[in-house]
Amino acid sequence: MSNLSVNLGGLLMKNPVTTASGTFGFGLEFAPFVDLNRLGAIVVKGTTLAPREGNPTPRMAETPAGMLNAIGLQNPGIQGLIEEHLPPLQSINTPVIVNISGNTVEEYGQLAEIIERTEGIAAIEVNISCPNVKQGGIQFGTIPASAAAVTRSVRENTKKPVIVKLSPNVTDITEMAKAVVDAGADALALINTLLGMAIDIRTRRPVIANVFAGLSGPAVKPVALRMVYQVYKAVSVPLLGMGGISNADDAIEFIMAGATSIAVGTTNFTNPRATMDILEGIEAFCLREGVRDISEIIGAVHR
Amino acid sequence: MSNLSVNLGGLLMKNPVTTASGTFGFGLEFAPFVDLNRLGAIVVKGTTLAPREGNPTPRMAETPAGMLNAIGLQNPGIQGLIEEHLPPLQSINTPVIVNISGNTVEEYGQLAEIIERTEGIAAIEVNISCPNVKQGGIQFGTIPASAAAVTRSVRENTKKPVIVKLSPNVTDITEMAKAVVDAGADALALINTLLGMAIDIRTRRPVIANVFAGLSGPAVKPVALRMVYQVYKAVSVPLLGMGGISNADDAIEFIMAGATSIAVGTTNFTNPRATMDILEGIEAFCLREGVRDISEIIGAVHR
Amino acid sequence: MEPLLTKAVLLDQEQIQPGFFRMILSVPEVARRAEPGQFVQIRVNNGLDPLLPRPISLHDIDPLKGTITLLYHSAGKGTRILATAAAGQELPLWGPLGKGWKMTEPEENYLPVYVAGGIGIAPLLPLAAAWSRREEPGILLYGARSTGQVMTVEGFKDLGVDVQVATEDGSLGMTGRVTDLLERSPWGERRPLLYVCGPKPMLKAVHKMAESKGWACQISLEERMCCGLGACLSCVCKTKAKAAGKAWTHSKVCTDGPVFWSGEVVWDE
Amino acid sequence: MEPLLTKAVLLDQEQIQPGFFRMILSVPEVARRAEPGQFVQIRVNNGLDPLLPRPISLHDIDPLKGTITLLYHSAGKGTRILATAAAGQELPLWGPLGKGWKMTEPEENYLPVYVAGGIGIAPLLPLAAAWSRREEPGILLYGARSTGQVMTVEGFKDLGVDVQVATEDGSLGMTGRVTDLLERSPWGERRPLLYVCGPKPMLKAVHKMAESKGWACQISLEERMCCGLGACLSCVCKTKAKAAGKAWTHSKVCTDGPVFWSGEVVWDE
Ligand SMILES: Cc1cc2nc3c(=O)[nH]c(=O)nc-3n(C[C@H](O)[C@H](O)[C@H](O)COP(=O)(O)OP(=O)(O)OC[C@H]3O[C@@H](n4cnc5c(N)ncnc54)[C@H](O)[C@@H]3O)c2cc1C
Ligand SMILES: Cc1cc2nc3c(=O)[nH]c(=O)nc-3n(C[C@H](O)[C@H](O)[C@H](O)COP(=O)(O)OP(=O)(O)OC[C@H]3O[C@@H](n4cnc5c(N)ncnc54)[C@H](O)[C@@H]3O)c2cc1C
Ligand SMILES: Cc1cc2nc3c(=O)[nH]c(=O)nc-3n(C[C@H](O)[C@H](O)[C@H](O)COP(=O)(O)O)c2cc1C
Ligand SMILES: Cc1cc2nc3c(=O)[nH]c(=O)nc-3n(C[C@H](O)[C@H](O)[C@H](O)COP(=O)(O)O)c2cc1C
Ligand code: FES
Ligand code: FES
Repeated sequence: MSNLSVNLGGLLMKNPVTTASGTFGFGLEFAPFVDLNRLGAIVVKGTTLAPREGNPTPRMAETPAGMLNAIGLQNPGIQGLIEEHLPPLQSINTPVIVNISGNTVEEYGQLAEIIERTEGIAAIEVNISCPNVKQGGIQFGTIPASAAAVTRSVRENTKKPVIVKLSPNVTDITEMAKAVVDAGADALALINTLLGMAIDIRTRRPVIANVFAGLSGPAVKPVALRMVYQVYKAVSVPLLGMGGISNADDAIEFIMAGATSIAVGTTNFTNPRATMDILEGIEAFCLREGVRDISEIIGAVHR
Repeated sequence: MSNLSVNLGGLLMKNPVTTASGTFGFGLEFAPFVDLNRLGAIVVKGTTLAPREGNPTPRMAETPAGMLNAIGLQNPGIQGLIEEHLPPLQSINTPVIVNISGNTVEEYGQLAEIIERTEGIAAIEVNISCPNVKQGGIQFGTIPASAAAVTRSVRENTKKPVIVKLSPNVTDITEMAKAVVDAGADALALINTLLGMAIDIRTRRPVIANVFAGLSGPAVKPVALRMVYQVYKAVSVPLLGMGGISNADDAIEFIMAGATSIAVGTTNFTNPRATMDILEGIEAFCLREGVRDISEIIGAVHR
Repeated sequence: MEPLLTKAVLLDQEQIQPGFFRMILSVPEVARRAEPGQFVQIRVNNGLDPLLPRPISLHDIDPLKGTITLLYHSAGKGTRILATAAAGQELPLWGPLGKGWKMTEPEENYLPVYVAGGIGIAPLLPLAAAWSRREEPGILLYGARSTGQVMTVEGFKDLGVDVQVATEDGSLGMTGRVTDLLERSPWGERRPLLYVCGPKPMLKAVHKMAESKGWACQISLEERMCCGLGACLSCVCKTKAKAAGKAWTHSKVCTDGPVFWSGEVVWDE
Repeated sequence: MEPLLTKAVLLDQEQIQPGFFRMILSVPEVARRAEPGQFVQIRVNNGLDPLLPRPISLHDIDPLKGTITLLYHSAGKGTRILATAAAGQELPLWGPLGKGWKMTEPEENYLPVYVAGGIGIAPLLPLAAAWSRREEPGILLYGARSTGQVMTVEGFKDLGVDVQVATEDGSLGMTGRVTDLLERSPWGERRPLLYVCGPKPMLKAVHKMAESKGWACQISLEERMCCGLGACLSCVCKTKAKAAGKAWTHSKVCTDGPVFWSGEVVWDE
């Protein structure tokens, strides 16, 4: 058996396979299909300081080889997460990564501070694809200085690994990557969803109540892979790659492009066992190709 | 029969259906399947000052509901176009739009100047998704000032309608749109391809010889539609919408989002008669929904 | 019981009305776990087009034969492909999912009244089967636009259910809507327990009537779904909030429902 | 002749070797227009997955019956789906496409020598049929890895072709490659005209031999294709440039080829 363990910016994972925030609930929802102990890590639903009800419905629409979602960060708040959802995960031998979102730079810091003193959370994934309330709603994730400010605010409040999750809706993803690495990110996750929309031609209204929504799924894979490739060249922290991964071959493409770990998102909805299938597929690939340690193929396409 | 004629920034089209540059050759290639006289306009393959051989192969890869291409602007040059490919189109009662690309701002101007004195070319589509040789290869289409400079250079050399084609690989498409409209664009075309890539895990090399390639096809439709919607709100010139249109319903979504005309690209490869099917589908929709003039539904979702 | 991810084998499929299909699937483990009002997430093929599964209710559950039956309207892209599936074909699915209809205690002495609109009939048949096993087959009030949208009435009759139909165009039964059937309170002196499934406007209208008349009422809701497992939060509906100072909260149709007591449901506007 | 966009009806499909399928399609207008060496762009279903058509050569053309036959390797996503198509199914396609094999004038007195590698046999059968109608059936030199990749040899024999096979593992015919068969110049005193189709390394090797020995030679090339119509420029190959001062230019495999005279072809490296 090949060694699949990886170090994602200080977070030790027994294998590179994790889940994309928002597509795997709080983990237990998938327990009927997935052996949670075998996952490299579990990334839970995006969490905010206060509980949120999220957007009105419809929140979801199917698109060619993809889907649009505008859940609007419905979540029980960080206290709800810690009280309700964290305890059952403690019996599982897999690190839990909490994905956080804030309305202001300060909120990110407060969230990090709460997580720092909470046992059972191994790392923080910082979702910067959120509107900055103080800057008229422009996303933190589209302005290097804002993204860096968020990262610093988190960094100053925690010693746990900080993984900053980049938005793909930018001209130059490497500029964003460099800004948040300089601000203290231990690892980068990419990509979040592409901004999209759909129209119901019968009603002449947007399909999604929120008008705009995030595009994910196999459709976006070529864009995500390109960004992982570019960011791998631009920075030296490890990357958590995601965006349209639907099978082991896709996952290996991301690893070869430079991802240390990979996350499965939308594919959990088309095959709830996908994380296990992908893990087994990576194992089979390594065996077949004589890869003794997964590190041999991380970034292989650059060599 | 409803009135489908539209005015795309001074270019009169008998209906909104045209072809995406690079996917329809020089028109005649599709004559076995398409009545070229019934098209609203024909946009021909991207043209440069000098002939170009383009990129090495593989230039193409299939992706989920999409494709990657890196043709590299292979074309016979503007003189080759005018001498070989334009004459046979003169017998067809459909305006021809020439899509131009340059290595420098000056080249765009020279191309416009040549086209200005060439009969049989109705309008210019300016492809700004090209590397700016003088600025280290950064695309004109990702910097508002560069895009505006290209637009001005074309505008100063022609009185024909100037349609500037925007790149989707930007943080804020409306900023680009405003810059080129201020610089004199009569209409905007969007979107060009999203930057993507693919990896062959067997060889551990990029699938496309050029490494990066442009993603097109149904996969990108939600992103394209969102950008048309945003740009419609931001500027007042008419829009030529494209990106993943595969049937009449898709085309109508773009029209409702704000497109005055629409272009069919990748779908020409899955159904060479797609332009006709889409035109007929739009006609049927208008009849069914009591739309007497297509203008009634342009931008309908904003009302 | 925990849902199962598996491949069902299509045993038989037939078009029972124009555009409406009934398929029988062999999927023993799911059939054994399922309860009336639950649903499955079924994929119409193994590819990426369409990407997502379709939620379809269980129309018949046969734990002994190991089969489930689906009754569905072939309306859009996915269900049109499903309608072309041939016997022997494997269809990936997971289920049973959600919280189904609640049967009350016999002492409560409710008379089950199934209130269906169009394809909303689908999840009510296994419920009627369960009630008739208790020797209380109940009444079906079935509204549809036209006779072409009325189906599987025989199945209910076979169970001993009193079937009353209304069509908007009068092509079958009474001319009118299901609410017109309800107006007559055809249960006489008995206490009705309404089990309602159908299009949203009909659900709202029945809910309103039930509230004003004080009838017990359960409603099966529909929302667009991805996971069916309570993970993605696509499928929420508004329900009464327990916390003070809040009018409503978002519940998940897939795991908190699809069936809710009418008192829980909060409609928009 | 102009290509046609249509739907072919699958009459019959069979697996003739593990992973290799032969399908007969009813598509009269295409069959009437087609010539040996041409191909069709065939879609394996009506959906978006996979998106693009697959280019497949014509393996048999029967203008009277209105049928074409395709022989293909089910290797990837699209061809695997194609292999599941059942009789009666409609498959969208356009064709015939490209410039096929060139028959020379009888006065030139060439002996046709078909040089095939693996599935490269596919487009050579209708060519042999055309030559045998001229009472010059020719010779087939057929190389494959193993006997499992040798197929339709009977079809050539029925036409009177002299069939010689080499397999790399020696499981059929001579042990070796097709170039080993060529080394023997089995055409005696006749002037050979080589018609070559197979994997790229084999094409290069045969091309080199033909050049050094002065044999006439046509080569059928493959490239990834979108349109098959000369419009997208995906499918280019390097060919000798006519303009002075240029070593090569890009030609389109789909419309300038797929068959080229060996003298036109420029290989990379
Ligand atoms: C719990 C539940 C049980 C259901 N049971 C049945 C049943 O027994 N029989 C039946 O005919 N229908 C049932 N439906 C509705 C059925 O799921 C939709 O009609 C179906 O998903 C539409 O798919 P399509 O391919 O025809 O449409 P498309 O237009 O191709 O669908 C596109 C997307 O929208 C979603 N969608 C479209 N319409 C609906 C809808 N009304 N509800 C939920 N999602 C929708 C699809 O799932 C898909 O993701 C049920 C829905 C739910 C939520
Ligand atoms: C003119 C021409 C004639 C051909 N005739 C035959 C034939 O008679 N029999 C036969 O078995 N094969 C033939 N091929 C090769 C055949 O087109 C490919 O094997 C097939 O497209 C692969 O599709 P897939 O779904 O199996 O693979 P996938 O891996 O799913 O293909 C992905 C993409 O790559 C393209 N692609 C992959 N391999 C090739 C290839 N070798 N050549 C061109 N495109 C490729 C596909 O068309 C598709 O766009 C021919 C190719 C050309 C260009
Ligand atoms: C339904 C849904 C909900 C999501 N919620 C979140 C979230 O709360 N926080 C976050 O950072 N990303 C969220 N995402 C984005 C995913 O984590 C992931 O970045 C994206 O979907 C791309 O991966 P995929 O194509 O594999 O789905 C969500 C995606 C989906 C589809
Ligand atoms: C093979 C190919 C070649 C293209 N060549 C050009 C080009 O020369 N100039 C240009 O402006 N756009 C070019 N494009 C982009 C298309 O015109 C169009 O903007 C894009 O493909 C999105 O539309 P679609 O999804 O309908 O294909 C090309 C696209 C493809 C697929
Ligand atoms: S469908 Fe995913 S939470 Fe209900
Ligand atoms: S396949 Fe499009 S030019 Fe050859």
